[in-house]
Amino acid sequence: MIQIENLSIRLPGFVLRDICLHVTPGEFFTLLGPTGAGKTLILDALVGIIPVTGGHILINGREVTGLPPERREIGIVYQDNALFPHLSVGENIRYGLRYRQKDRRKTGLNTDKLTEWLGIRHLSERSVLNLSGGEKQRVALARALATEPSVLLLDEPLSALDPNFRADIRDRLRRLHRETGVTVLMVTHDFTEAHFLARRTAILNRGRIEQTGPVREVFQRPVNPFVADFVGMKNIFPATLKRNVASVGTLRICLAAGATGDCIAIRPEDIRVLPADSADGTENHFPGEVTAVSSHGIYCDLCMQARDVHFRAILPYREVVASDLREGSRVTIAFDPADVHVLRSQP
Amino acid sequence: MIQIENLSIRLPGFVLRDICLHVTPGEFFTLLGPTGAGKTLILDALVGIIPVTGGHILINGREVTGLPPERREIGIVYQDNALFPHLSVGENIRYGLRYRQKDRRKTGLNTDKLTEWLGIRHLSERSVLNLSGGEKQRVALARALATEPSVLLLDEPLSALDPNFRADIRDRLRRLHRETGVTVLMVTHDFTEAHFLARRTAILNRGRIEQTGPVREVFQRPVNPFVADFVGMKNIFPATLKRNVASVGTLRICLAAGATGDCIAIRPEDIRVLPADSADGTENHFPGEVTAVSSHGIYCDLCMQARDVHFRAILPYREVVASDLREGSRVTIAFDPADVHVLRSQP
Amino acid sequence: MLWLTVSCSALIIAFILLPLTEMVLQPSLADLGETLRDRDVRRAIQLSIGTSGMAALIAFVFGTPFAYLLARKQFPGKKFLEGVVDLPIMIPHPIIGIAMLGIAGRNHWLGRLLCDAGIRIMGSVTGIVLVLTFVGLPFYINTVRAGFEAVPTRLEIVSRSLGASPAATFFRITFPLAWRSMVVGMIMCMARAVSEFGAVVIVAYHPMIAPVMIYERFTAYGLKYSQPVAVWLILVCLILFLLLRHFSA
Amino acid sequence: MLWLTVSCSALIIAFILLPLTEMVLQPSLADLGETLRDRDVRRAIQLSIGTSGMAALIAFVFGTPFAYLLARKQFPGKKFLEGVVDLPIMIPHPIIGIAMLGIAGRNHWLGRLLCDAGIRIMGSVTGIVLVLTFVGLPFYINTVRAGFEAVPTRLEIVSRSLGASPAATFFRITFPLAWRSMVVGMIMCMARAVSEFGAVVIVAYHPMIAPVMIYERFTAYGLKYSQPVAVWLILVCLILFLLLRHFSA
Amino acid sequence: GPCAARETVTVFHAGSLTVPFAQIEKDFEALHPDIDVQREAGGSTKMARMISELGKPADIMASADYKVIDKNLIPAKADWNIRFATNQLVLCYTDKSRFADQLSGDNWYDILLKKDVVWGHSDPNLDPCGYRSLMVLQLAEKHYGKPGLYDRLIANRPKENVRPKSVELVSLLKTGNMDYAWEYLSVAVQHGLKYLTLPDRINLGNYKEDDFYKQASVKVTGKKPGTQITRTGKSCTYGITLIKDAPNPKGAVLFMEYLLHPEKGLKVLQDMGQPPFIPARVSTDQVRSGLPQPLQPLTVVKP
Ligand SMILES: [Mg+2]
Ligand SMILES: [Mg+2]
Ligand SMILES: [Mg+2]
Repeated sequence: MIQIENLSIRLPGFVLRDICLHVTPGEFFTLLGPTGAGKTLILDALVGIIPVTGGHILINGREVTGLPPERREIGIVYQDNALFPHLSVGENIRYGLRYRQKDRRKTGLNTDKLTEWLGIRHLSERSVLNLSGGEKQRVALARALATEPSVLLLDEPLSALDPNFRADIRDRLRRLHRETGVTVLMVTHDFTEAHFLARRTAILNRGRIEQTGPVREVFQRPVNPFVADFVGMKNIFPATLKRNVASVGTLRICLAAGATGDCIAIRPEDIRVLPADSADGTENHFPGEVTAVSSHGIYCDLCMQARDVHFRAILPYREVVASDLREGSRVTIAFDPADVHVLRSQP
Repeated sequence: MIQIENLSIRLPGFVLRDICLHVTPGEFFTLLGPTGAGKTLILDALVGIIPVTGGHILINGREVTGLPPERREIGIVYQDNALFPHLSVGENIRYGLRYRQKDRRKTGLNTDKLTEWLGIRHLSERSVLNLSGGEKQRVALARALATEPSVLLLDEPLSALDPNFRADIRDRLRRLHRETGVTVLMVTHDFTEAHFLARRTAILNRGRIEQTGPVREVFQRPVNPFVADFVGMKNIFPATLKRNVASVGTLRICLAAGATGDCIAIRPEDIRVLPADSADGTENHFPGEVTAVSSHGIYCDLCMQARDVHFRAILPYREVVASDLREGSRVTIAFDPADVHVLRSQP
Repeated sequence: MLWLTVSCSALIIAFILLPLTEMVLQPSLADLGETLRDRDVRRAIQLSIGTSGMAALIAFVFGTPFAYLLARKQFPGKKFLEGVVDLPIMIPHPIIGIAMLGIAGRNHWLGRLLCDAGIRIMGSVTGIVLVLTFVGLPFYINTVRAGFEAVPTRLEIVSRSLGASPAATFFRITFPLAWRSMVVGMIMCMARAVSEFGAVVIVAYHPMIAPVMIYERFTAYGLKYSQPVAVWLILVCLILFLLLRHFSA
Repeated sequence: MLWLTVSCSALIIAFILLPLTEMVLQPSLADLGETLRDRDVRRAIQLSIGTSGMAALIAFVFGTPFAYLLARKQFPGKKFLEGVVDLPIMIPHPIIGIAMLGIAGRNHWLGRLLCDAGIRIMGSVTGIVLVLTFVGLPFYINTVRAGFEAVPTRLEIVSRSLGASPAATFFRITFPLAWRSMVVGMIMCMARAVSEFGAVVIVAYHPMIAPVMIYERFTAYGLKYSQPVAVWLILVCLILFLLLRHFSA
Repeated sequence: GPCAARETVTVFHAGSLTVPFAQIEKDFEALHPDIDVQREAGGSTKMARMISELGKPADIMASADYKVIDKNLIPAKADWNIRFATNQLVLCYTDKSRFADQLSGDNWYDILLKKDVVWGHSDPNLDPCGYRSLMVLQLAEKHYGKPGLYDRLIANRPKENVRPKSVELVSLLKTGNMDYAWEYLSVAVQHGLKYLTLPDRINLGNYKEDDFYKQASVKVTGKKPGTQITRTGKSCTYGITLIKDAPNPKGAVLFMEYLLHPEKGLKVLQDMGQPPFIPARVSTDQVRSGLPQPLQPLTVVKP
């Protein structure tokens, strides 16, 4: 369990302000944000290597704000794995055991089980220098978990991996979390990782938390344009709202209910692309023209223009082929009023 | 135009063998492969900074195999942008002009137009040190194109960028290529980038080219399991083929036509997940059970088991919600015989 | 461009090697043998190696924590300390000797303190070791500091997060990863110390270290008698350093 | 742990600074003034600064290409060359002087060559500069080599791909990014050179550089007459180096 | 180690005594294994100053000019002075020296005047051999009747050719950095140099010519930089004394006893080309009676 209460850190050129985060026991929590948002700084404060200007950090209910790292009982895995290069795989994993011997007897989790789960048992005698990127990250995970820390901190553990190893480590992370029940705080800038792994997330921007909540909720209901953009709502328009109608350019878009705000956002996958002059019963359907089609493999990005508004939609590649959509195709752009989210750009 | 004929490079611990690549004038070509496949080595040979053991390199029909880099008329953009830190943005972009002055008059492409297109005209007087990652990469692109090289080489130009900048640079790259008509060879390990940008691609593995062809064709018709895996065909099974039936475990899978090979592969997005005990007219439908559902935001990964075979499918998130698919759901796994690809693991 | 580079490099190599090889090749084997049978020569070379080895050891003991401090911590006045560390390189050698004698005499409180403790600086092995430590320290500290800087701080953070105290972290992580630089630093420190003459000749003419003996023989007997000593000293040092470098590689 | 580190560091700082400050503070202002009015003293300090500055300049001209070679190229025997570069650090100073005289005399072909060209090494400014270059070179080359290594090779590759020749690349990219290390290297070289005594006293007793004068005054007249000269030399050097460092930062 | 346990006798001596004293040290230490003689050689004036001005601890001081002991050490640091050897100045050279094949007793000064001839001597301020070399040149001007010879010679000897002690010049001769050097006869013999002997009237080797020698005078620096004292010509006479606050007077007397013994130390000097006084001489009876007991029988009074 991690409680961060009103944490402030003042550095030359950067300020972290009033951070409050509660990670419940056994939860997998992700801290999301672009580069330079202050994510790593929060991890550093949790590890105990930078002095905090204000606020408190509690781990499992114990105040650790002033404690040195070795007395915090945390495990940490970095993007660059930070394995001890002069030790073998086994020595790396067993490194912390001598300092946490007593805890080990209690729960009975042992390194054998851990290395078994992570599929690195056979590597025990090997030097860590000759491992693949994925193996290195698994060893780093085993090392962090071997001491059975109260919490596990992950600093973009997947970012530096080749795509083929990334999925493997991601899968193992999820399984490990389920099987050990350890509390995890993961820092990343990739929202899909949060989807896959976490229940709740917080979005950090320029030293402030913009939104906290369940991953799917943040994904579906961002509170402001920054979060909306960050979670991939590519259709974000300044709008004038009057009751349940939003005016965007010369378009009038229906909302599910009256709301106040100055922006609307629509997920690109919520936009349906229908044949020209057809409709499927929704209030919001506009004739438009495809301005660009970009393939991304399985799915395609469609840019469309309806009068003076540019929409972006994501469609499975096979649908694009089936409907023969290409630059210049005339289409109907449709979306449900429930999929139109109202945001405020100023809090 | 780039012609690489039977290029061989022998290094301690690595050998590049008999590489043949033809990039036609004005083409955008991607060289794909996992880390350590030898992609950067091919770029180094094209730039002219490592001696080749055998073979020839021609640029625009001119043999350049033995020429120093300054006489090859190539532009290069690296992942880490490699901007000259002591020069301003403008000085970086104009760096090569004095050496290629004569060519400039001919075509009339000037740096003003270039910086306009790349949206960095206002940065001209700025130091390159204070730019964002995306701005830096745009300056690097402008610098490489300012001398109007015969070919433009890109070494994973998007890999080091934050996701928010990545899409921007990718879009600009595509537009630049269209507007300048320059021949581009891009190295990457990300297949979706190839989809978006390139017409043709080559897959490199351990110093050898595994497959060359149009991106969509390599994506749809990989010639061997390595390429299949690399392009994301998650269902790759060793199979015994008899006429147009493949036996995988205890399942018998119909093929569109008789073929020889020892493996079959099915794209995860080609697998349809239907309600239990239903069918949609295809020959291949098997009762199965969902073993795992992982969300990745817009789409979900489904792991399913049909008897002794594990299938993986990708479904839009909304479909998963609509069909209420979860661990343990009983389903019918269906796919068209035309979507079953026959591969040979040995060439 | 390449041609210029290579010829400049060749010139420098020749400039360094030519005088030395000429000197090493001049003495006959008979001279070399006779010199080695001279007890004073053997004693001087032993003393040179011993005192500079001692200096390297002192640099190791006291310099290692300092190098660590410089590598890891940021604090006001750090630039100044870095300057102080380099100071012994630029202080003219006779001044070093004079300055040492200045505080070693009975006229200085420190000298009286040392004297009362029975420690003599002038004309003693202690004095030689002190002077050699003074001139060798910058080489040790700068080398080891770079060695510590090459150990990623993250490794130390991870070690501490796993429960190791700062001391345990140093001995289990930092030291094993930086000890090579310490060996190299000690070699550099010893190399610098074994070459010192000007400061030592002021502090201790006797007991005679090899450079002082070489100087004495050169000025009193001429080249013929100083060269063999020089050759032996160079050979002993070379072998020692090659062994150490080999051992640490 | 921290306490140990800090006390070791304090000890080292005191060990370096105490003798020097004591020496600098002992001469009265009157003594200092009188010393400065002595034309011989002024000439010796000027000669010291001049010759070591000259050595730094020579190191810059010939050492820069060599440092670039070591930083950028891999070739068989590179380890050996690196060892050769460090050699002047470990060669005892009197041996350096002796070796230089060994090839400068008429008994050596090189000496005859120089002699016929009218170049004298013994007792000449040329000889002093040569010896100082010898002892200062490693400092210049090692510093500048590190400076070149800090310039990413990619920048040079990009420059060449844009049409710049190797020479143009060096002057437009490598040099502007590494010149600071050259200034620091020249400072280090000059600092080492200005401190040399043992090698110079053998090659040239006259003209007298400051360290030789300090040694002579100390042995012939005692502390009282050598200290003021030492203080002036240290002050002049310090000011010079601070200025240079400031200028290059 | 075993070395540290031995008592030491510190001897400061003129550079020109280095070779014989090294032999004497070896013989003496063989006889007294418990004593380590530690010698420090330099220009005599400088060595004397190191004792008188710097207070460097020493037991014995042997000077190439006994006057140095009188002027620098007595009475503060020493009480008496024993003259124990003589020497003379010669012009040393090697096969490779320029014009060596033409050198003779009649034209040496012409050769030293040649522009491309490099010749030198030791520092008159630090080493008696240095001012004695200058005295030889002054006396040569008178002896050969060539007014201005001295100044012309000095004008052809750049300051760079002056080294702190005479024996250093031997190396310069042998490496070919120098063509001619002024040395003591003993040094020339000990180092196997070729040398030109000069007439007794100018070589400072015969005390009977002291009246002629007196005409030469050289100004040298005094006790601090800038002050000057004058040295006048006198035959080369070596003096030795015991330093008053010697750390090891017992061992020092033992060594001196060995050195002054006609069959021991003085014989070594003789063998190495340096004529000793046998027996050694002191100036007055009063001085003789003030000597340590064991030394008295080894000396005679001769003013
Ligand atoms: Mg970070
Ligand atoms: Mg690469
Ligand atoms: Mg002895």
